[in-house]
Order: sequence, then structure tokens, then C-alpha cells
Amino acid sequence: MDRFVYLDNSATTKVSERVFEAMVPYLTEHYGNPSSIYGIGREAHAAIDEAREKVAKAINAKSREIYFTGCGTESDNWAIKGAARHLAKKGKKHIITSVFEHHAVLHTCQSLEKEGFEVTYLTVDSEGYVSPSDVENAIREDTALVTIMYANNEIGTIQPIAEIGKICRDKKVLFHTDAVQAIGNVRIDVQAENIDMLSLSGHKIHAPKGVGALYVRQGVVIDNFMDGGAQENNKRGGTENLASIVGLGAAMEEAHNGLEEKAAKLTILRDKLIDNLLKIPHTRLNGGRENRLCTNVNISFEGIEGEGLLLLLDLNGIAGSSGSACTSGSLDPSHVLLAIGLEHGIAHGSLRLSLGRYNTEEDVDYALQVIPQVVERLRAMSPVWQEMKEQGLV
Amino acid sequence: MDRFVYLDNSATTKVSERVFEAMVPYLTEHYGNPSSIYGIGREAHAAIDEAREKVAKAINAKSREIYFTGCGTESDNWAIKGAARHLAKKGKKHIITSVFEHHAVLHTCQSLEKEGFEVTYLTVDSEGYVSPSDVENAIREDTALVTIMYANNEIGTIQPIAEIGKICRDKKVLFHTDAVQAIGNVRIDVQAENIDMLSLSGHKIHAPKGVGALYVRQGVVIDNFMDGGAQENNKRGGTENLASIVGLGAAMEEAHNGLEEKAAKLTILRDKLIDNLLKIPHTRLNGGRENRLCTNVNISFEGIEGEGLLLLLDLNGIAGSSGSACTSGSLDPSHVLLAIGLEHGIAHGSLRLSLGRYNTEEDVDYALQVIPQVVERLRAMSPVWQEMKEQGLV
Amino acid sequence: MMYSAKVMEHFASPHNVGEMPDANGVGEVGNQKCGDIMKMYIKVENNVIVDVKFLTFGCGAAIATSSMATDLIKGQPLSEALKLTNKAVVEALDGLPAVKLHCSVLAEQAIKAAIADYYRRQGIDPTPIVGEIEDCEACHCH
Ligand SMILES: Cc1ncc(COP(=O)(O)O)c(C=O)c1O
Ligand SMILES: Cc1ncc(COP(=O)(O)O)c(C=O)c1O
Ligand code: FES
Ligand code: FES
Repeated sequence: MDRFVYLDNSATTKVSERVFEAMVPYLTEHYGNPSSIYGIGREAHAAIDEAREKVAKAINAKSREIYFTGCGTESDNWAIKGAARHLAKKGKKHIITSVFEHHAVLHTCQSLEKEGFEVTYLTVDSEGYVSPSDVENAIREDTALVTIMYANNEIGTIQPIAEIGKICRDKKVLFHTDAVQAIGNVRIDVQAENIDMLSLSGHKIHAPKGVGALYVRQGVVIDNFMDGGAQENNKRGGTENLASIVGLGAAMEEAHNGLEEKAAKLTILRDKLIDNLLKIPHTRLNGGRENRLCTNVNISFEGIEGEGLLLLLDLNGIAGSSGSACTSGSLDPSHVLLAIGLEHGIAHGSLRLSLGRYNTEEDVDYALQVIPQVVERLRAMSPVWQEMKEQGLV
Repeated sequence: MDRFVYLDNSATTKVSERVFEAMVPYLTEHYGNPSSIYGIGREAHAAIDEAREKVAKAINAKSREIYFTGCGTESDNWAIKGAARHLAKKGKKHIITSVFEHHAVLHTCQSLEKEGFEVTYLTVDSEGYVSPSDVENAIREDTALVTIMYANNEIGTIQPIAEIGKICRDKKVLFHTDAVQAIGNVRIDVQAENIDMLSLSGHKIHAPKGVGALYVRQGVVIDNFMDGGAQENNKRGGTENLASIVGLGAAMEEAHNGLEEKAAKLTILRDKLIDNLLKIPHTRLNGGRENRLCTNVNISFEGIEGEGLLLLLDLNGIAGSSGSACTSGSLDPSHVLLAIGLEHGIAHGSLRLSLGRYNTEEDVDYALQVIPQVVERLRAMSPVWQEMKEQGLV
Repeated sequence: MMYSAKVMEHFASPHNVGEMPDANGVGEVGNQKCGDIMKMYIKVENNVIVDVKFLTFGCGAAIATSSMATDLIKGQPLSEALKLTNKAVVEALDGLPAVKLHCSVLAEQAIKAAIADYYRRQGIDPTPIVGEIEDCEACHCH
């Protein structure tokens, strides 16, 4: 099996050639510490400034509103813990989020609960959207922060961020959004959408793993998360992840040049995948079709279990992911699929395919050739499917 | 000016060729997410496991005791905040550290003070050593943690870690050491030295900036710092910094093979620098000579100011620092030099030269040719020096 | 998480898959909530398992353990088949990741359940012979 079709771009992406080339000098000759005052130190500093400009520009922020971090998870931890702990001093100890956030947000909120914060977890509808009026109704006198993801990582639904931003701004409550999945796929404007803080991560947009950024609107004050040296304007200690930051800058620039064309192309591929996979009987699309990332396909196949599906796809050279618990070794299937109302059984049999810049129509055609066969094979050995058959359901 | 002599290896180091080559595949073709179950995901996972083995082996730890982080600063934050917050639940809210720790430790302790912890900052003697009996005397019923750096980043003094480790173990108090500067220069054995937690950082040992590790002895429980996914055995969320972790593994292996030979070679270079720089009149060595990193030279020149010195050295192609990289460019003189009793004036006129694997005797000879001239030039234009002259002191 | 070559072999080409219309013992364990359901069919003649088939809804490890377990009991007397432990199945597969050990527990239980069903059909109380078969609620595989 020589063919390799990567359809897991929401898990991580390949570093682009341009990004790699931008990084190499900083992994070789230009190794100065950005805090040092001699030549290679100043150069390193300038390279970081340039990357900061690029990140800022892509989301319509100012350069000094961008802070580099070690990953998307750190950005989420910092934004949420930093805001919560800061505002707790003013008696604000309530946080609003949704039940289907990424674990970087959910587990952060849970750890804040142990610190004495109260968290409201908004439910989402069966299509996978948070309702702005739910946000509005949940806001209290003591609400410190609303944190709602820009787009869901499993089912790709794009949330009504501008509306939520407007509500929060009107009610004078801080608004953070985890845009890790949206960045590069949706054009984001932090000013127009009234976003106070935004998390992003390099490895979802063809920069390396292990670098992220947090946008914090000028005037918003949050506690530091990483105490240390004077880097990042005294707000985030630690010698800067130089090469990866340069890579992130290059990746943001690349992602935002021609974003619309890329999205249009991917939407066509995505729809071809969805339409054809739905032809397999007893199959459902998870997440609404309207406001959906151009990259995301999430389908449940009744009667089969996701890990087996992934392994068989792997044997056929296709990389995808699943909301099955078995993949993660836990008993519970994806909290996202349960949140939109799926039963355990069917949640276990879900497949996420996520497209990226380098996918072609041939990739999609190949996947559409392999997947129905694989599903059929697994169903043939599934007691659940046999039972459905006996009951005349299929 | 073509010559370039890098004598700031305590600020950061050049990525070694072997490390770079080990990283490249993970920045190009092997881009899988280590949590994914298909081929390139499993490969990535295996690469991280291998790096973990290498890091563990270098300090005589077990592989499962090593957690990868985003930098040395994160390791320090996690160890100290994680232990403090965990033990606070058992009523232990006292921390012992020293006045001359790195800011990653000091600022972390200060932020814990705001959370209600009490911190004892031990003074150090004029040679730059913490006294084990001071540690012993400071331990109380409610002491959660002792954190003392392995070797000081500015003056290179190696602390009596094994003795402090023994005291802490006997008193059943957790012991953390920031070994960011010691790693690769001193052979460390976490078991023999009774170290419970140890921080290290890649970019001081020829791995890239923006990756670190924390050793946590098996059985020691601390709170998580970075909440998120199930990575790092559920203890540190965030997609792993794949390429840099692989680089860190390779760098640890490289640093620990032949450590003694490298140290012997560097000690000779270091002593040549120290002996010859001390021939310049009104000059002092900061930090004791006995237990001193083989890489560290820290000299104060009366009557001059460090930044001018650095800039002139830079013009001559020599990279050095005047205190830690993080503090250069700030107005306050180094807290480390003040801690060993230097006056503000002389603290300002200090120069740190730090050797690394790639330095040669020619580098040292060149530095010894340039520095005396530069010092003389600055003294000639210094009113302080002129006054000393008028008073017949020089 | 990584599967051994043996696990992948049994997963990719499982042995003894399918239904068995003329089985004289059928056992089913697990539930969809646990993410794993195994159905085991046996044909017993003269106290020997002459044929065995399985259906499994579950992960790669579940499918591989089903396949291996059926191989191990095929042609064996019932008394031997009852001695099969999940540990033996795991060993035969060159090990399983720790998080997957529960899937092998299920294979052992599915066999017991099928044998119990066989005895029941013969009018014999299986409990003294087979013992209790734990269901998922009681499972301590996690
Ligand atoms: C002693 C010491 N601790 C911690 C750090 C912080 O490490 P990093 O820059 O990787 O965050 C440094 C270096 O900057 C250091 O010298
Ligand atoms: C929505 C979302 N938030 C946060 C993260 C975490 O980012 P990182 O892996 O860089 O920590 C991810 C991806 O893993 C994600 O999809
Ligand atoms: S069936 Fe879910 S882990 Fe094996
Ligand atoms: S086998 Fe179902 S929970 Fe263990």
C-alpha cells in the first residue's frame, strides 16, 4: 500500500515548505537569544517582531496585542485562568462556556471550579450550535468571562461569534474564543467581532506543533500564567520559541493570503465527501451543514465502532480520526457527539475526515472508494448490525 | 569585522547539527499527531517515547518520570505551583527558595505569595552558595517545598544539591531543583541526590528554544499546570512539540556522552579566561572558583558599565552578557550580583562569558586580546574611573 | 498506543468471523455504552468445540482478541476452553496496550457465556461449571 491520503488536518497539519524554509535559519545560524543585545540577538528579536506583525495582521489586531505561547492549550489556559483569577479580585467568580469546548477549555474550567469559581456550561442544539440568547441569559452580575469556541474541532460547526461578542461587549463581560480550528479557514476580525481574547495554535495551519499565540485586546488586563523573565512584554516568561514563532508568522501569512479561494475549493471537496458518504445506508452527518468549516466531515455509521474503522482505513493508507472512546482508551465516546444528542452506540461509530490545503480531488475519490467497502466489512462482523438486520431495520 | 566568537552559551546555544538532523523529519514528512492511531501518528508517538528514554537516562530517572514542557520556565512554574497548590490542600503553605534563583522561580514564588503562600528567601554567601544548614533551619511543619537551583545562571556556582536533597528527604519535604544551567555540564543523578523534581531546558544544551522537561519522581503528586488533553500521561495537555522534543532527546544524549571530557576541556578554557582577565587591575571574579560550572566566567570591572562593554565587544564580534539575558536591557543591576554583596556600581560593570561545546582556544585568545582594550577604552571615558584615579586609588 | 504485529494481523484478517445458524451455544457480552459487544457462537459435539464463530462490535483489540480466542478454543474440549484466561489471549497476541485489557476480558467472558448457553440448552445448570459471568456494570477492567 503506497498511497497515503491524509484526512486528519484538524488533528495536525504538515509543516508547509515555506514555513520550514523560514524556520531553518533560526534552527541553524541565527540562534541568538532574542533578549541579547548583540547582533544575532537583535536579529532574533526582529524576527519575532515580524512574526507578531503577521499574526496580528491576519486577525486585524495590533502587533502589541499578540503574545506567543507554547501551544493552543497554553493560550486557553492563560486566557481563562488569567482572566478568572484577575477578576476574582473584583468579586467576579462566574464563567460561562459550553459543554462541547475542547478539553483545553473544559479541563481549565473544571480546575477553576476547584479553585472556587462557578462555571455555567451551556448546552448546544442538535446541530452543534451555541445560542447567543443562552449566553445573554446566563450572564450575571458576577460573570467574569464568556469563553466559546470559534469552530468546533470535531463537528466543524462555526459558532455565532460576532453575536456573542456583541452581547458580551454590551454587558461589559470579557469574551474569549478558542479559534484554534477556525484560524486559516475563516476570516476573523477581532475588532468587528468584539473579541477580547483569542487563542490560536500553529500546528493546525501548517506551522509546527508546540507554538501558539494569544491575542489580548489592548486595555484588557489578565493575570500572568507563566511567571519568569521579561519576555513578551513582561507577560509571559520563557526564552522565546524562536524558530517556531517565525514559522507561525509565516504560516499565518500563508493561510490568510487567498483564504477565500482555498475555502471555496475545500468546500467543494467537503461536500463531495459528505454527499457520497451519506449514500451509505444508516449514516448521519454530525453538525449542521450551513455554518460549517470548509474542512470538516463528521459522519456516524450505525453498527460499527470507530477504532476498527480507523485501523482499516490506515491499512488502506487513509488517515482520519474518530469520536470513539476506544481510540483514546477511555470508555466514554466523544463529549462533543454526546452533546449534540448522539447515543453512545452511534457516537462510537463516527468518523471525522478533515481536509487541508494539500488535499486534492483524487484524495477524496480514493476515500470514497475505500470507505464504503470498509464500512461494509465491519458491519458484516458486527453483532449490532446483524441484530438490526434480524429486526428488519436494514 | 568577520570574526564571530560566541561566549554567551548560558543565554542560549546553537542547535547542534545532529539535533537539527534529528528534527528535520518531524518538521517535514513525519508530521503525525502523536495521539493519532494511524502510521505517522504512531511513529510520532514512538519518537517521543524514545526522546523520553534519552532524557531519563541522562539523569538516571525512569522514562515515565519525564514530562515534556514548552520551556524551562514552564517546568519551573509547573513544579513549584503544582507542588504548592497540591500541598496547600494539606495545610502546607510554606516554600523555601533562595534570593538568587532565576526569575522563572522567583517570580513564580512571588505570585504564590499573592495566592497566600509564605516564602522564605534564603540568602547566599559572598561566594554565591546556599548553605544546607540554612535550608535545614528554615524547614517548618508546614513547608511544602524547597526549590534551590542546581547551578546559578549568572555566576555559575554549583549548589550543594546532594546535601540539600538529603535534608529534604529526611525531613519529608519535596525538593525541586532548577537544573537548566547544570544539565550537560554536570553529571546529575536524581536518585543519588534525592531530587524529587528537576527542571531542564533544551536551548541551553544545543536543542532549540521553546522546549523543556520536568522530572517528577514516581510517587510525587503535584497539581497539573496546563489543563487540556490526555497528553503526557494526562498531566500536561497540548499537542506535543514533536520536532523539538526529538531534538531535546538527541541533545541530552549528545550532552551526556563524553560530558567529562567536554567539561575538562572547558575548564581549561574557563581558567585561562579567568586568570587573564583578573590581570586587568580593579577587577573581581564573581562566584566561587571551586564548585563552578566549567562554562562560566563572571568578572566585574570597576569604573565601567556593562552595556557599553557588551556593545563594544559586539562591535568586535564577541557575544557576551552582563547578567542573565533576560535582564540585559533593564535598568536594575542583576539581583544575583547584589545577592553576593556587590555594590550597585560594580554590579553594573560585570561581564558574563559563558563557554560552550563549540568554543576553541582561539576564541579565548581572541577574547583575551579584545577585552582588556575595550575595558581600558571605557575606563578612559568614565568619570568614576577618573575620580578613582584622582583619589589615587588606581 | 500501539498494537503488536500479531494484533494487527488478527485484526486485519480475523479468523472465525461470522454467524453460525446451527450453533448450539451462543453468548453475548458487553454493551454499546462500554463500546464493545461480543457475540460468540459455538458448535459442541461430544463435549468438544468443533466449530466457533464470532461477531464483534468494538475496537481493533476487541476484534483481534475475539479472533485469537476463537482460534485457541477451536477443537478443544469444553473443560479446556473454560480454562482460557484473558491473560493467555493477551499473551498469544504478544500483548495489548494497558488501556485495551478490558477488551480481552470480554473475549474470555463471551466464551463462558456461550458455553453456559450450551449447558443450559442441554438442561444442565451452567453456574457450578462456568461460574458467574460478570456484566459490564460489574466489570472492573477500568
Ligand atoms: C537557571 C535558569 N532557569 C530557567 C531558565 C528558563 O528557561 P527557558 O528560557 O527555557 O524558559 C533559564 C534560562 O533562561 C535559566 O538559566
Ligand atoms: C479547538 C481546539 N482548541 C485547542 C486545541 C489545543 O491546541 P494545542 O494542541 O496546540 O495545544 C486544539 C487542538 O488540539 C483544538 O482543536
Ligand atoms: S472495544 Fe473499546 S477499547 Fe476495545
Ligand atoms: S468490558 Fe465493558 S466495561 Fe469492561
